[in-house]
Amino acid sequence: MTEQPTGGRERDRWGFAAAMVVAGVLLFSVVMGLIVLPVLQAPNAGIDPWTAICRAVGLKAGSPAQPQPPVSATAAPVSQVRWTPATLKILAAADPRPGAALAQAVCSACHGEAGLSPSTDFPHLSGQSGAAIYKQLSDFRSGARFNAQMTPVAKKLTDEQLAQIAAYYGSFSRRAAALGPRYGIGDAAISRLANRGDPARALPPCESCHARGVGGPPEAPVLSGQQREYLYRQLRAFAGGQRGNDVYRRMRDVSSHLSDDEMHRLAEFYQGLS
Amino acid sequence: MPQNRRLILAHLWVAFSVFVLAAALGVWQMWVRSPLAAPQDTPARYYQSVTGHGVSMAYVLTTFFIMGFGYFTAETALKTPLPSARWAWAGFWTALAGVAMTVAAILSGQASVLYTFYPPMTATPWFYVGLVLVVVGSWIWVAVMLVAMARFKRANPGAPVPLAMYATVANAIMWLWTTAGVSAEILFQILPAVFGWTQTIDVGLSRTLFSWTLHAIVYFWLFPAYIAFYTMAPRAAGGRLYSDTMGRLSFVLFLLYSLPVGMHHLFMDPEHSTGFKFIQMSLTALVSIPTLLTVFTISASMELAGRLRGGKGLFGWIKALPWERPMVLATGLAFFMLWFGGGGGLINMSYGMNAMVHNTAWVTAHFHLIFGGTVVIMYFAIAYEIWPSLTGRAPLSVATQRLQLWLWAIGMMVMTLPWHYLGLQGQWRRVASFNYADPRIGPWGPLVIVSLAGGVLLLVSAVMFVMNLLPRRAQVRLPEQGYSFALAVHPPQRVPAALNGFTVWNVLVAILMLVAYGFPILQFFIGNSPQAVIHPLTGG
Amino acid sequence: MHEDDHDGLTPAQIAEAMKATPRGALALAGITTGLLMAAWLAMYFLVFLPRGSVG
Amino acid sequence: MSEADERAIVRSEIRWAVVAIAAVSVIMLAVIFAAIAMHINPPSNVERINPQDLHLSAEFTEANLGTKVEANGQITARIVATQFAFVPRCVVLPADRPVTLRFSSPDVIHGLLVSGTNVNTMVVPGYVSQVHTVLRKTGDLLMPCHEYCGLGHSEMSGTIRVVPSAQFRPGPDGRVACAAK
Repeated sequence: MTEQPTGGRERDRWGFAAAMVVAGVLLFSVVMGLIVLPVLQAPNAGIDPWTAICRAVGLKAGSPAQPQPPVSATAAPVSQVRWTPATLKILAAADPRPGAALAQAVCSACHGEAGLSPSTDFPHLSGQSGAAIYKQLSDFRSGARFNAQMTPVAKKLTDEQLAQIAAYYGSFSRRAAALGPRYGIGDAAISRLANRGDPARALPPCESCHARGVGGPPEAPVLSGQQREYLYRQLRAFAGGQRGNDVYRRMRDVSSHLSDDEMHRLAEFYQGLS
Repeated sequence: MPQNRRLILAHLWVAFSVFVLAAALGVWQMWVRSPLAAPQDTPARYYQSVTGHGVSMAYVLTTFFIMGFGYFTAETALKTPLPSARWAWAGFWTALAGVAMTVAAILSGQASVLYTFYPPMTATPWFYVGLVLVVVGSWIWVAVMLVAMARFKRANPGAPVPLAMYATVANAIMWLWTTAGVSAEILFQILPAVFGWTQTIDVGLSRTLFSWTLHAIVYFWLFPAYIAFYTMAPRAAGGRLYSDTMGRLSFVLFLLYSLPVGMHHLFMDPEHSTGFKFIQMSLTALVSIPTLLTVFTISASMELAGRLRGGKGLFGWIKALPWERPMVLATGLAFFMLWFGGGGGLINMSYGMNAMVHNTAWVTAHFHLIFGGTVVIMYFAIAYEIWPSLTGRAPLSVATQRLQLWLWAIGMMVMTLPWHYLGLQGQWRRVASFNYADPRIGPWGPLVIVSLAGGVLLLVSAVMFVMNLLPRRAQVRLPEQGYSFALAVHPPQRVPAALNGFTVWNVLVAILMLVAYGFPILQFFIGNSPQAVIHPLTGG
Repeated sequence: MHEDDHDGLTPAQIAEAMKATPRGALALAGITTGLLMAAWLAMYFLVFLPRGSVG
Repeated sequence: MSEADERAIVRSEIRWAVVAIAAVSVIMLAVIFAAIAMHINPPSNVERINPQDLHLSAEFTEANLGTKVEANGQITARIVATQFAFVPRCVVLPADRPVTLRFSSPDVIHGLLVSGTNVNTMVVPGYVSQVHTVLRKTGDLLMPCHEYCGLGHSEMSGTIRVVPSAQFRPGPDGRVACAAK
């Protein structure tokens, strides 16, 4: 026990041996992975060895063993709205006070005081997510969505004004209770569809996008407490192709898998949900 | 006899209470996935539960057990009290506060992002801050372990650090390296986003940083099991450790090769090139070497024990082993499950072959066998083994301990064998409900129910484990006793300095990490690395 | 070495038991590792390669 | 204990280490063989694309998704993985011909496998994931999303419809779509 520790010489010996083994292993891995494999795989991709090595390192796109497909495409997008940090900052920084004045002047005639619409022709806006309102107003403005009343209104507004209106309606924390008659309460099958979806039709739960804080697409509107007539009309419009500003067909696909009866009952379910 | 018994027990009880709750969640999750109707089976509840199960098992059970066991090892192997019990308690309370925050975040439904986070989905800040505190608490443990070893070496110049302590410190050092990746991800990417300072996350970078942590963390969990194989099982079997040097070498190899390999979790990812995936694959292949060395060294130690007990012939020693002792039984069962889990791992790590199984139930089976099988069954055995010296009371009868261990191993096999098969059939992961009406999926139903039955056995075993440890009224107090680790056939008088410290190995780890992760991380800082907008999953 | 660490085994006992060790361990570890390799190769040739090339 | 005993122990350990290294080498050789002879790599495209603009990009715009036979004869399927569906939900591909699948995500991390094949990749926002393969079995193959992408993850599933090569008939624009069933 009192023996001196093996000295520097032995440490050197162990360290040297270990370093040699590690260096050998690293050399083999690097040479094989970055040089030998890509050079041998290059002929199958129809590329020169140098390009193959660049692909194996990650400096060029593509597999060292396979040809890259050509990209020749131009197609029109369905919505011009982009969720970029710039857009999100405009939304986050928007002042609801000028938004309130604008809403009073432009929106409240149809959408009601504080965004509670008196008519079944127009949706409630109170408590709606700001991103959802911004997205729809932008789409009305760009023509991605058309409505005889909304399109001209939206065309007159600047990006900042859209954001202010969105901020104003978004500032109501919840939709006011007692919006009118409640339907759809206790409809177990529809509640199941809304909360659990239907794997047989690859239908995700409505709630996985349309509730607050569920991590879904930023533009997904909050549905609870919305007018059933409005909800039903939108589902029909998505299914029938009259409305198509949903990015990547999310709602066109979902609504095409719903029966007319389910659309009615879902709309009633969501009106009744507060 | 360890001095800070309350400290050690506090750690172990946090670990074990969380463990039983997490086991119950696991059973419910399998019930939801099965064709049988389960209560509360909405996706929101399911992913909340998966998050709770993963966080509890992977972060709480392990970290607290390893800290508690580390303190035990330091005090019993070095035969001195901890350098600072006050710091150790500070680490405990820090980590416990972290657990409380994280659990509250998960219970509130504002953190259903699973234990691997998946940015750009984000949870409430409390979730991440809580986890950071758990890690900070564990760093205090690391410091205490390092100081304890340094003091021992200063007080005993030239003496070998006892193997159990050498291994514990190897794990502590590896843990420091390990946590660098996830800490960078949370501190520089996720927290700025969840506090609203940034709106986007570089997902490629976050996945790469998490992969830095993701493999080595498994070895962090595994170390106590290997410490038990080398320093507890041979003595429990009535023999000695075949080779002390091989033990040291194996632990050093784990330190070296469990780190530069995490990218094998990203084989199917588009943000890394074939070349660096190959490099990390060939380094991953080397991780199997210390495990294969351990298989041999522990077999030889057991053979020695069997022969000392009169076992003859090529395999007669196996029968002669005292299988009635929980530590010996657990060691045998752990190696049995390691065969399946490690075999699955060899397939997962095989480069393009990973495509056959990636993100299928096969992988779930693999890591449940390694973690739930090999690792946790040894946690059980360690607890049974050290309980008398911690509490002055023996656990409930040896027969119930054996029953509990058998139930665990059988439950684990019944649960994971169907998962392996279903994974090859394409059953994918992280799913709350399958469409069993689909003729391509329908035949999976019965097998899912079989694995659910395995899960029920596991839950029964988990409850039995805690019952075995609970204090009982009519219990005989044992005389105060210390704990003795296994001796080696040749107890080392001196060991090479390289195997008595970690300087050389840290330098080599740094070199390996530089080659394996240098460019793969650097590439996200070249040009415009794409940023994804965050998707807050913070509840309504 | 501390007194209480002694496991009661004598050098003579150990030397006797070490005569046959580690032949059994070599056999056991060899068989299990051999089976492991056989299982890996079976998965490689019977499942992985038939599923076709990827990259 | 004699020095000789200790040497015997070391000798046996070294002998075993040789066996272990040989076993691991067999695996390495098999993997290298598959890479050289069958061009099997993990899908590793390292091709960046801005996820915030994906629906405005030329390639991954809604109208450009699905299967297309390119001018040079390469068959490429472009698929977007988004919360909580693949677009398009069904993709037609011919059996026994080299095909390339290209995926991208505008939102969060997704992943996919095609059951019974080695087609498997993560779809990470910011990158185009690309898989080259030859499909052998005909029929409707499951293509589920295998990475947690939000609360609708379980219902995110698509179909790869593999048809015999003779029945794979692209339209004048080179496109092929799933017929309604």
